[in-house]
Amino acid sequence: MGKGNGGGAGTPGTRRGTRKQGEPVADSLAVAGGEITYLEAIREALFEEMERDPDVFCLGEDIGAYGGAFKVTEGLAARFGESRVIDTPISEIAIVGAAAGAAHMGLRPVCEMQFIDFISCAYDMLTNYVATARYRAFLPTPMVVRGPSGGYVRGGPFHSQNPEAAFLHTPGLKIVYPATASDAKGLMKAAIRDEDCVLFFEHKYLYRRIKETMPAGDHIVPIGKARIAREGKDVSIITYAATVWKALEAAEILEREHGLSVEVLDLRSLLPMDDDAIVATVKKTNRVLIVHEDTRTGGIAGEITARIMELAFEWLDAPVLRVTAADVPLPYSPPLEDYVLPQTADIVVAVRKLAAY
Amino acid sequence: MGKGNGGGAGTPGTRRGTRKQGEPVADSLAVAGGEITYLEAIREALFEEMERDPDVFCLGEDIGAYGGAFKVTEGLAARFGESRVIDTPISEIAIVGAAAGAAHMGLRPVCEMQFIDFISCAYDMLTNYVATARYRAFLPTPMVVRGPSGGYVRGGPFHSQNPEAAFLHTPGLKIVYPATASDAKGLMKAAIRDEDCVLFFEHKYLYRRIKETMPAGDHIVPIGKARIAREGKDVSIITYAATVWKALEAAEILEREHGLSVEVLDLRSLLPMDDDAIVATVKKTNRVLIVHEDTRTGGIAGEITARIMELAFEWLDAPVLRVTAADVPLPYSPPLEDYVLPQTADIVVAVRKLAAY
Amino acid sequence: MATRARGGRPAAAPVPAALDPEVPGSAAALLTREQKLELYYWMRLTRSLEERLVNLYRQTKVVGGLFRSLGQEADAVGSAFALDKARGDILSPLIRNMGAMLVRGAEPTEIIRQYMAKGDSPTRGRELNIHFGGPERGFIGQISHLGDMVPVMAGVTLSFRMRGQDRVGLVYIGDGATSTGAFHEGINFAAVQRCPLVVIIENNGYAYSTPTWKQTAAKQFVDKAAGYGIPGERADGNDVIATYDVTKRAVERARRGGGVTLIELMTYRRKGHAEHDNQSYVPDGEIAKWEENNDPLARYVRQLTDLVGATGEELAAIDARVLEEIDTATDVAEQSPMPEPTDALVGIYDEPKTVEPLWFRSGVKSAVEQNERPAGWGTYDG
Amino acid sequence: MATRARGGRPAAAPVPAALDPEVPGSAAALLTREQKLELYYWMRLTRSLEERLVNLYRQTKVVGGLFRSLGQEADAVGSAFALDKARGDILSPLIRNMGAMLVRGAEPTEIIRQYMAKGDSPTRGRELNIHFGGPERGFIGQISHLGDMVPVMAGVTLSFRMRGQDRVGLVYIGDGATSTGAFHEGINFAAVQRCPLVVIIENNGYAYSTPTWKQTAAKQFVDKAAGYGIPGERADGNDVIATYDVTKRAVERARRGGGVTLIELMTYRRKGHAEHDNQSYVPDGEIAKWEENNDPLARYVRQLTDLVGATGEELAAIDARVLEEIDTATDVAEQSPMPEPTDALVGIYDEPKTVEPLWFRSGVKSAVEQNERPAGWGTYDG
Ligand SMILES: Cc1ncc(C[n+]2csc(CCOP(=O)(O)OP(=O)(O)O)c2C)c(N)n1
Ligand SMILES: Cc1ncc(C[n+]2csc(CCOP(=O)(O)OP(=O)(O)O)c2C)c(N)n1
Ligand SMILES: [Mg+2]
Ligand SMILES: [Mg+2]
Repeated sequence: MGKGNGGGAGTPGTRRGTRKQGEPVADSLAVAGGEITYLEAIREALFEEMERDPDVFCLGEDIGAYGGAFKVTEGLAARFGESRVIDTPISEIAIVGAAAGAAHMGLRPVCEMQFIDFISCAYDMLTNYVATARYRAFLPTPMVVRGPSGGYVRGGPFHSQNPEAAFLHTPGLKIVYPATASDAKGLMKAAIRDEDCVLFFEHKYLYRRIKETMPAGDHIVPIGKARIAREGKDVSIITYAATVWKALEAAEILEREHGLSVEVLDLRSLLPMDDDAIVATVKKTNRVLIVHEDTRTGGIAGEITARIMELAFEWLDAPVLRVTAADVPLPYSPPLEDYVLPQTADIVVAVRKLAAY
Repeated sequence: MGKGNGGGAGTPGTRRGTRKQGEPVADSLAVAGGEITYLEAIREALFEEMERDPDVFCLGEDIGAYGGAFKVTEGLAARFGESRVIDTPISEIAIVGAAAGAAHMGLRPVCEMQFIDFISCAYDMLTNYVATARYRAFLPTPMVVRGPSGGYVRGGPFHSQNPEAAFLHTPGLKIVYPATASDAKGLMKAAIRDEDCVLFFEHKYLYRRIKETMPAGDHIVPIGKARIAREGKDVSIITYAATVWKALEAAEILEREHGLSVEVLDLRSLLPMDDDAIVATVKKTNRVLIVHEDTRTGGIAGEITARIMELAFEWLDAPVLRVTAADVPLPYSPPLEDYVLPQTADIVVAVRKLAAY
Repeated sequence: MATRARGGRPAAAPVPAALDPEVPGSAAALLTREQKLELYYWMRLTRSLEERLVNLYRQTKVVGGLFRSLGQEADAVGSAFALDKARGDILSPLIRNMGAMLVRGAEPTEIIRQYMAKGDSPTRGRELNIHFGGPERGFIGQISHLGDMVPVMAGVTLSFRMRGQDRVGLVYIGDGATSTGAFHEGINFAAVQRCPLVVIIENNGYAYSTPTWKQTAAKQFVDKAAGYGIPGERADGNDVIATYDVTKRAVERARRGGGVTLIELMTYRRKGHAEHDNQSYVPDGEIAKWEENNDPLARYVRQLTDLVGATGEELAAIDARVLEEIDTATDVAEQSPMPEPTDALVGIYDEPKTVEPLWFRSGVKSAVEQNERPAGWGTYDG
Repeated sequence: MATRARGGRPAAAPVPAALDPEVPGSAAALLTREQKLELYYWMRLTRSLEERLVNLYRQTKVVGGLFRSLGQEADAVGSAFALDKARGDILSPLIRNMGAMLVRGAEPTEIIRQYMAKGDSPTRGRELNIHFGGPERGFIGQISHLGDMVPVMAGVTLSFRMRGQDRVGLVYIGDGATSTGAFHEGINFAAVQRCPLVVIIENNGYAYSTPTWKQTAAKQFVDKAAGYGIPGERADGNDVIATYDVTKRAVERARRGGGVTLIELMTYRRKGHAEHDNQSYVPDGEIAKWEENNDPLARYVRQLTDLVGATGEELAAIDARVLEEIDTATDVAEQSPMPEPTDALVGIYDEPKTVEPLWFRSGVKSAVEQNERPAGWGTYDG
């Protein structure tokens, strides 16, 4: 897909993964210093954390010898043994529940949902059991639930979901959703070391499409801190995950074609949310567009808008606007999916409207 | 509880149910023309709809001979037989899934969740199967999922939930949450006749605490239309369910003690939401407080705020503020529950702040 | 429940008079020669249509993953054949039950269009592969979330019982999907309610890469029947006649008010979970063994020759007809248009019929027109 | 895993040397006279403490519903007694397993404080009735959502296996809760992983108002064992010795790497689901029959007299000790303070330790001080 097209998130670096399907993986740990993909960055974080801490283990469907549907856990079973990389039955309730039980006992489980869409099956266990354990029973439940999320991949209604809004109103959970390879690695390491349950959403469109050299050493990205993906002064775009790339693409177009200076704030963590960073960008540009891939109504843009209202109403020169998916189950066929999901051109339209307000 | 206290929603009419626990119910259909409770209004709607349409049936745990944990379905089995008022196993996934299958075949199932907290177990079935059926497969799925919701009853973290925010971002579902007995009846009848799946949340604090004479005839309240619970001109409170009564109580205090004229908009329907009514009240008072009982972060106030931003930003003389529960799992002990849930005094404080802005 | 007339295809099986659900062999014994040849036709159509889809997939004309039932055609076809179209029986297929859908009236054109994400596919491009259907057609489309169709079919068949209809439902579940909570709740609900439902566990040895011993510690899946208080039977799913027989007896039991039956059909998934899967996890020689000794089509050809004296010419003629039908279907499907983007906004609710387009949606048309080749975005799963 | 010393109470059971998990009676045969009297103590404590709670409930000092295990004391006590405190075994109780919690070290004071929503209750007023515990105490508190503790205990015992510990877990599940997806997924997961877990189905005839025949079509719940590939046993849950024996053998099997056992304990719920429930749905005479012929305490008194020659004085002394302990506990609990409102904001996450109070929260203190009597707000369920 060429740059500027609407079909997928605009991305720097490679368009495809580094490895063809079925090709063997020479070494699952990247050669030190080389560029690695978003997917490999997650794998590297898992490797490093399992190496560092014998209490870390993975469980999920087909994650052992097979390495998972997307091969995120490839090589882990070979390195750490199948008892630390457990192939489970198709039982999302049990995967999450068993992880919680093991976490109470001091282990640090990392659960894979084969697609994040299946986290819905464990909704009760996560929101009622896991999220409340510390509060109601003083039971620490340090665990991670991770999985491929998001659309732009022709996955249809059940392999493209963005579940963050469903968990945002559950105190006790944390939610991260990285947009870059180094954030993916650093947040995964932070999530595994966190003393509470972290939902770690991985954008599958980004898995093999972006590459980056990892920062040296024990690279940790703290949970709860946003990142300025691009500095600007006219309009702020607040976003996360794949649409960060669309926002950056739009920002380039807006600068080039319309002379607008756009700031892009990548939230990275959704719960807790970085209010300071949000307020700072509002105060800087006084105009805010929120972009997310999830459906509009009930999407997390609402919460961000409410916080801006409360914390920085006086600083707004224009209404906070939203570019989001339309309120429909995500359809599969490319023309339909492209129409429903937010595209770069939409962001351009919306930013121009805000700038002219 | 005396008026003005914080312990529960302020209510007109009776403070207690019309019937003591264990006392027999003389006739489950109210005497025509008399006042009936919120709970009886729901039961009356079920009676009338089952009488009218043989395709309507109920299913859930202990709803048959026993009449349900709160006795909402009391008398239905005796009148319509146990094959139309089905006692099910403890299987929320199956209750909702079987209802969907039956609905495809032209029946109109009404599912009871014994407490709405258990709807979380059917989260996958509702959001993935039911909500998408019409869109992805042209399968009509006319069904209702109803159950006792909400706090102020010392129910603890698992018998007090308000699940509306979890379902708000699921296109294909409808959500209603009535605050008065006549709305409860009218919305239940509308929900049963609706061609899509309606989540019908019943506030258990209101079950036996409010009474009203039902409008005569086939009383239907259309889904998607808000109701002005009190007219006012200085500040608008947008709310729904039990906190409507708290808002009304606060409005009285504000008028009496502070000379403020407060408008209270009872949303009644949360999905679809009545944008016209929201915009109208914003334009009228230019100051808005949103009140809900659910936790703050990710609660539905965010969505309402975003809509006001988009539709009526220019009309705002003050930021839209929120009075909500604190972001914690709802604790059980009275002092804790009272502290966490929004109280009348909080609304007074917030409205005064808005009025002075 | 009108039977959809299909030009050139054999008619639906007549309902045999006096089946005794308890006697193995009793149902199959009533099959006519014509019906036996028809079974061959459906199995051949299944296999050849999937082979055609593989070609289209390699040409990147398929959008997303491709799922094969190679080696499992007998189990899908034999079981679906046991339902009664005229009576309005309904089944709910899985990803490896294309054969069952064909038997019940799905058209090859529809399936190819669906796999190509065409605008005139049965879901108008909204859902993928064989996720389509409707009660009036005798099959209800699955969703991806495994297990969910079991409670749904419990409800479909509950409606049959509540209305006093003599219709029967059939739902398939994979060995892997028996581990889901939805399966458990659904089959238990149906058993208690004595719904006229047949539940078939297709034991094909794997769930994606996971062998059955990592899925359950049970010796056999049919051992689950007693825990639900329902009859259970196990049969050779690669023998189309045995599959038909065991299903038909369960169907008749259900029709007579005998409630739910659990059937375990033994078969084997010879291809990967989907086309991308290289089956690295399969022990050496296992696939070859099944291919050589236990191919359901090869076995059935031998049976047909022995049992009803089918000739090579007869079978070749069926093969030819199948290929011709598939060629036609491919041509038709390839010419089908992609969906109109704005159709995405239609039909989320009964009312309003259409969602308003979002205000910023101006520049999209051109974006849509510049799509990358769809196959490039295929996901790894169905 | 230090055993918590409890003044005046009998010490924990010593671990018998050579149990053969396959021989019924083998485990109980090793019980000492002292242990047999201890069993009586726990059952009596359970019953008397619940009776005290009924008094407090009638005085509206209990906040919310009250749940009884009248007639089920043997099943909770006998099974919990089969675990080994010194080794660090862990169980997860249900609402009717107060007896099991007492055996494992829960204090009457804690239970009364918890039922009264006191600030120094084990959950500091956050959770209700007997929803409390922690691994270090040998029992983990349940949540209301039925079935969820089965996967959780699968994980707890998975950790035992992964770390090569010889600890065992025990999880209870009601007849009704066997219908949940969580139960199914959890027991299957544990069975496949050969977790050292004992699963006890407490068949007390009802789930709220629902009799078992509306819950499952199975003849007996233990028939589910084969479907999970695990051993199953059924025993008389109103016979404390039989309950101990069957559980102890399963515990030893688990400890030796034999994986999960499913036990069905037959008992009967003599009171309603909770105190408010008038049991209108129970057939006439059913409760009386169980009360007269099958009261676990009365049965055990007879057994004790026959087996170990317990004297009336011995038992009366235990009864007196129990009442004294309960009196003391009640006095202590009644004097406990209610929680401080702002404690509600502490400990949702490890970091930050405390949530900020919401800005509008000024007038609440007084509202809280004017509370209506808490019992008035009781819900109908636990
Ligand atoms: C609830 C749920 N979890 C996970 C998946 C991902 N998934 C899709 S197919 C599959 C394997 C299914 O195996 P089986 O049930 O044996 O069916 P088969 O593919 O062998 O026909 C998995 C894990 C899913 N679709 N749904
Ligand atoms: C998932 C779920 N659904 C419904 C309920 C409501 N509920 C609480 S206890 C109960 C009955 C439980 O019966 P059973 O499992 O037999 O246990 P018993 O009360 O007989 O000990 C029900 C339906 C619940 N707690 N959780
Ligand atoms: Mg399989
Ligand atoms: Mg029970």
